[in-house]
Amino acid sequence: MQALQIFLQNWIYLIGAMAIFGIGLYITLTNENIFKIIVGLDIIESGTNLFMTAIAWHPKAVMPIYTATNQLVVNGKVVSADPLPQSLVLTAIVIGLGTTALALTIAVKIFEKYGTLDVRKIKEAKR
Amino acid sequence: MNSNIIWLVFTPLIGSAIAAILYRVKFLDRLVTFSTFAITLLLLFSVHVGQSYTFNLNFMGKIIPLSWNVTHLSIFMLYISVAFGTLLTFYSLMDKSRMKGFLLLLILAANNWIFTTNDMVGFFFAWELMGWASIVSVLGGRDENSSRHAALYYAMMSIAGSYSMFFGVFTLWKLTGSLSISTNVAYLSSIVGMHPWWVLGIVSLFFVTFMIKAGIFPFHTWVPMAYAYAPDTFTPFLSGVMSKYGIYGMLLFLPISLMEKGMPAAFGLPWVNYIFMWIGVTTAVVGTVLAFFQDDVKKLFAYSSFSNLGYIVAAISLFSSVGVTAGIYHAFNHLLFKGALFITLAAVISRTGTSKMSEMGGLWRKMPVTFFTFFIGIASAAGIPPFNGFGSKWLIYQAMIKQHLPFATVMLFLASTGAFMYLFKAFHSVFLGQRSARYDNVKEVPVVGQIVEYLLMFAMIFFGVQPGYILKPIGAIVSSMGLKPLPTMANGYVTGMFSNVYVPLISWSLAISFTVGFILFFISAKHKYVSQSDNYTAGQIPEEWNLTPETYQFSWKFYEPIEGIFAPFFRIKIDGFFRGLANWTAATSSAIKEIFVSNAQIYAFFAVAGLIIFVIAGWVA
Amino acid sequence: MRNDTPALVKRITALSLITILLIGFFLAFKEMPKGSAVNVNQRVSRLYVMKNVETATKMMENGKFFAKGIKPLRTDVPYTPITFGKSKNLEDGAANVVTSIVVDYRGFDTLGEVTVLFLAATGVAMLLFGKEKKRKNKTEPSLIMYVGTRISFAIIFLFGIYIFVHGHLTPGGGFPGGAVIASGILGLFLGKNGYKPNHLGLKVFESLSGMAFVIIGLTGLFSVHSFLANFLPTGVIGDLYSAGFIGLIYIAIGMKVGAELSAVVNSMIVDVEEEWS
Amino acid sequence: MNIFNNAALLIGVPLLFAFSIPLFGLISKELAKWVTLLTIGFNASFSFYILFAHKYPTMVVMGNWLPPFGENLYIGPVAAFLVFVISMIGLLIAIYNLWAIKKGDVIRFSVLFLMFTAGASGIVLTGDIFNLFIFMEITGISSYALAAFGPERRALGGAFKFLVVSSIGSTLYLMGVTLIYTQLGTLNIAEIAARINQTTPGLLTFAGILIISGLAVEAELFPFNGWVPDTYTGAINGVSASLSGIAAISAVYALFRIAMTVFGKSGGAYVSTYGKIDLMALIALLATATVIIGELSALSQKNVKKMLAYSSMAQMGLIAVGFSIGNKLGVYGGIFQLVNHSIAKSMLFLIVGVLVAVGVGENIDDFKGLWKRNPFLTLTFSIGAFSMLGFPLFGGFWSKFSIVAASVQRGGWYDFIIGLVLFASVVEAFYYLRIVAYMFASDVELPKVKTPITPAIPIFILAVSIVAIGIFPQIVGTFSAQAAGELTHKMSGYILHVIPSIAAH
Amino acid sequence: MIIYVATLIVIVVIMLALIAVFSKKLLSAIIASGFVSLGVSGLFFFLQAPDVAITEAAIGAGLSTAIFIIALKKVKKGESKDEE
Repeated sequence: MQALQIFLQNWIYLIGAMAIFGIGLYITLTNENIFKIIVGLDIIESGTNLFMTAIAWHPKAVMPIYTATNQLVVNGKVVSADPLPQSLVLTAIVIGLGTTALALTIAVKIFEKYGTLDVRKIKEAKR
Repeated sequence: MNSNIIWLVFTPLIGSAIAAILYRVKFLDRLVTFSTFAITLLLLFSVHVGQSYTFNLNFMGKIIPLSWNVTHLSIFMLYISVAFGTLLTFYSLMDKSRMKGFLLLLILAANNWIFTTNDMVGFFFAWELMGWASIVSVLGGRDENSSRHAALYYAMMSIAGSYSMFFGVFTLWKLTGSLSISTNVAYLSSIVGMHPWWVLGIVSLFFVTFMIKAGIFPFHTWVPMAYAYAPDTFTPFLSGVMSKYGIYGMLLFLPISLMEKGMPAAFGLPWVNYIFMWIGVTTAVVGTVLAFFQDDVKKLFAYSSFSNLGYIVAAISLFSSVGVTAGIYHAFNHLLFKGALFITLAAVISRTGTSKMSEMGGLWRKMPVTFFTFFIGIASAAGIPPFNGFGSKWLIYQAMIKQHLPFATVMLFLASTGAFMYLFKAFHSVFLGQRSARYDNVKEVPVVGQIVEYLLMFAMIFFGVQPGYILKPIGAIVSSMGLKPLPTMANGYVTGMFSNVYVPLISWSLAISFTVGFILFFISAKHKYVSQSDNYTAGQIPEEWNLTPETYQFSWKFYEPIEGIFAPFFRIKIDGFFRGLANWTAATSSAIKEIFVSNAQIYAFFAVAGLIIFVIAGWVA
Repeated sequence: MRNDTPALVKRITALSLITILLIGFFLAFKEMPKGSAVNVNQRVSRLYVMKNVETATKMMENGKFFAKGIKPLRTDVPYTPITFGKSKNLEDGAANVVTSIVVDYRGFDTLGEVTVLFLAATGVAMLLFGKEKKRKNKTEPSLIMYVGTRISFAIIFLFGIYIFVHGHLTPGGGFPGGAVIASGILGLFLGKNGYKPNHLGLKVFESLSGMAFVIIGLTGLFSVHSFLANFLPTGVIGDLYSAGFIGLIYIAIGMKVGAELSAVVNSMIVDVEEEWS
Repeated sequence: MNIFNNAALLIGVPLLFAFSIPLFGLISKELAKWVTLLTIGFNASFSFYILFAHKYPTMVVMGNWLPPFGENLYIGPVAAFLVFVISMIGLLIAIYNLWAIKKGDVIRFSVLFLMFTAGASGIVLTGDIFNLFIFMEITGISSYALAAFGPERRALGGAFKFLVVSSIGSTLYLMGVTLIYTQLGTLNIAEIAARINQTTPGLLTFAGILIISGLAVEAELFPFNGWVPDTYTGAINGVSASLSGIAAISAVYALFRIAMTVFGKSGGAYVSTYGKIDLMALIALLATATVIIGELSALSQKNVKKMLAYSSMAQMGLIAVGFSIGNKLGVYGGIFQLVNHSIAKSMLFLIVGVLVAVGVGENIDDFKGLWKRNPFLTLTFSIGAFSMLGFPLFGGFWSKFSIVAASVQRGGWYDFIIGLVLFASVVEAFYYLRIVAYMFASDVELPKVKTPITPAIPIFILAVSIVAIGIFPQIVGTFSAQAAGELTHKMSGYILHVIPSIAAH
Repeated sequence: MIIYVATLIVIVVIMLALIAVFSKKLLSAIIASGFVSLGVSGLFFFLQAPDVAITEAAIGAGLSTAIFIIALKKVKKGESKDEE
């Protein structure tokens, strides 16, 4: 059990993150529908955020917030999870939202003007 | 440190700026062009051999010295180009062709800079400036589509040429660390012994550029189109002066022309010179043969001009004292008589409105002065003694025979007889023969043009009779190149190696016999004016011959039988290679355009695929 | 790779590319400290957690921070233990270390972040600009929906404000707080067809709160000679007024994000007639 | 290390006014456009002051936390010069926009345009690797929205392609930055650059490839630049001018700041990078492919705007070749060509914009006989075209000269690279001269076309600056020489200015 | 002990992502991606990152899905409008 637990602690979050990243990329690369591509992009963003938070965690990590009961620094060594990548993820999530909102608006306008959501048909007549 | 050298470059630049501003008023623009040429000519008198000037340019993060110095060769070239330019712009004062003055002045600035510069940066800068200015001025020709096509063809060749010089300049800069021409040429000749192939590589980079500009054999295909479709008053400058830049470039690099022991000799010449001589000879022959069958008179003279270039190259590549003197002398003569021919043609075309020989004919009564200039131009181009063409051709043959190259000399003889044939065809079909009704009200060139034509006639005869005045400066050039200059006794003599010719005696005898014949012609012959249509067929015009006024003009298919002889050679198209390259580029471009398939997903695929390739490269490396 | 390559070929190539990419990632992960090997003390965030960046800066200035071979000696930067509710005027008063990084230590990122969201919202509004079209047959939400959303909006709004006011004490902050408010407003949209929020109010509110954030930064520049620097005292860690200007900034961010996201939702829900003619 | 914190206004003031433009917009649309113009004008004059009062190299510390712990903006010779160029081109395009943007949502367009320029100068200034990501997103998102603006439907298609490819790119960049953070534990560019060789080579190479690919999407290198033709052709001309003028500068700067300073090995005549493969050689390969593909696909275009799009992609390749040579002369040529390209290309796009608005079409045959119809625009177009080709008397000559000089000087298979590039630029000469030839053809009689005044001002200023640089290369040359010094010597040029005590003992 | 719960959630999230891949209807893909965000925000809780968890929940699960569905409505309405 011990070895499995250590393996899981080291790898499960990374495997999860990379799986989500891979699936998101797969959706973006193989689907014709624009909305599916944007969904793929959204899933890639979640995968990346999970990866960035995964590297900030270690098994005996503690929430990086000072509270009455929560001791972040134990005899001179920081035991909390790494707050810096978490702050980066905060920003990355909101950027993901911004990009998705803009992508959706463009998708809606494309549907309005091109009349189709198929990415292969969004092109100008080849003169 | 003579700052006048710099003024040689700046006055044309300032003049071209003024001309560009005054572009709206046609006459003012031409006046400014002419006056700038004249001022530059005056400035030239204050510049002497041996003076130099350096200007420090803060470029590429360090101080690059741009240096000018004046050698015998540059003074000679400057004088003939600026003098001819002044003459041309004086002529174009009254000419209405769409020649943009400020572009010609830009070319003049580049011209002065090329001839006097001693550093590669300046040389390349001026070369490119002259390149693009001439490309844009070729654009302004009479017939839109073909002048655009010609300009683009010329642009491609000259830009490709300047890029090969780009390479040469920087390989030299890497080797010697200095950008000045003299040090580099000295360095090249110092290491020619050790590894000749390396030197051959670099020099051929430069020689490709010069051959393109001069229109020598493999790169001559742009010449007929560019000369024919350029504006009429620009062609004289294009063919007379600009082709000499190539020759000047070759003369710069010639002193290291592998004369040293490094190279195996063939027929007493290093094999590179031997090949180069053969290239010159083939250019001469190709030019002559192709010139036979042209109907457009400007194209005909375009072919003839690059065949004369072939003569010059053949002479220079011998690199013997006679050869180089003959080459430079022929360059000067070619500038003179080709310039005269093109100026008279400009006059004829501006009067008749067409450049097709089959549509011209019998103009000599209407334009006598132009007729005489044209006649003297034709005669000197063919090399008839009293006129200036004779001396240089004679010297070229002297040089060839002295170098024991019998076969090449025979080819050159063939080329010059061919030259006489197409020159006569042009002369006869433009001026002699029957004049069609269309040109009844054709008037002579206005006074300004006539003055220019008289000057040209006088120059051709003077340098024909007294070649000494030209041979003395050429001698100085040849001795500055380390060869023994030709002994020129009195001004009249042209001395080859074996025999010398007292030219004035010959010319006087010819003049006398010519005038006697002329008088007899006037006294005896009862000639009456015969209209064009009734001389061929004695009155009737049989229907089955379906003759049209054009076909009356006997210059129509003048050399048809000869064309038959040379027909098999026409299948190998010289510019097939370049046309093939152009088609290949167009094909690849439409193939590559397919990559941008305007589908967002495929672009994402490309991005990820590119990333994967580099990840794999990361593992492999 | 043409437009019309069969889907199967595209899928297989995509799959193979992704597998190679993931193999590359996992090869890199082998060399990356993960799980128990992650040691926050080797990272700059040790100084953020222990809030002793000033001591580290003084050490660096007299050259003791970077040892030979440019090894940063982050672990032996002296620190004073921080106890919740007692240690006073630390260099950065926020109890939530993530918030202190987001707003104080790396505040410039968050300024950029707010602009990104602002630009996204402006972009969405710009592309969906036009006169509103009446849409006829749209199912009218039921009364329960209408009344329910109105009541729950008050509670959601209050909860959102709580989140970003206590940003420096409890997890969450400007962004989640604003998002909660926006979802509350989204409820209002779903509650009634053609619900029209006060456009002018939203736009002015959004701009003012954005400018508030930048003005706080500029006051930092003029008062403490450094852009986005904390110019307010940082009281006792754990109190409501303990984090200097962090509270102000998070209020500005919360309001801005709330107004912005509701504007985005508003411009997306409404049907628009483009007027390019 | 002198700290000049007031320079934070370069970012602070545009942000402040960006947020306030919707309020100004309530008063009047024109006021919104003028506010954008004046703010970019402020940025331009402030950077002019920094550049010509020689205040650089200096640093802006954010929040009173010194660099490796807090964030900083580093204003060295590169940043000062590029911010000035970006702001000047932004100012001129803003003047053009006064005239061009009348319909649609003008207020929000001016907000996005202001933040696009401020984001670009942010990329050039920032000294923190995550902050670089944020500013890339700011420029990115505003360029997606700007590219999608406009009545034509191809704008939307182009913007969507741009969005998909570059959001994948920025995700890869983020992944690479995170990987490096796990081993080095810091996000400050200077510290990462100093300690990059303390990372394990496998991770370093992989992270390097991820980051370079992420940045290569913006810098339009070969496999990543599929979006360029559609976005540039789709967007309205003011936007394509700013994309090719401003976004290009910041993208190339970001790519080579990371490739040369962060990953670069200091010392040695030519900058090469750590890790198993030399990223500079990789970029050189990509750049050559971009040049050839860009030029060849531009050759067969009949639409002038599409041709300009391909040609700007190809010129970006040429600039990347210049930088990737790695010696001082190559970087000098790269920066000089970058500035020349931005000036000339944005002018060309503005001219096409005016021509389209005034009624002349976008195709080559509509350009026939333009000289008779509008001499001013024809002349400026030819000046721009000649500068792109590198003809003397125009800016482009000097920069192309130094790039070829540097690459021949480096020798090896760089000779081969520059041979291909020169072949490609002969092709480029063909299609540019084809347009110029069409314009000067005079056998077609068409009505005269008058140039409106407001757009004529920026076009005139840009044309004059091209010729001025052509005649006096020192104007741009001195600054690019200092900038080349900073980029090629990473320790003395950048790191020791940001963290002086990093290598004290 | 908790790591097993986390592994479970990771597997659930991967299953949801696969649903998003293979779903034919767009709506199910969008809802699946919403749940992926929810699952990920749950994982953040296990990774001791409460701030990120709340933000991911509020923005990722909440607003992203909402915006997706609103946009889908506009497109769906458009499609139905064409058929009339």
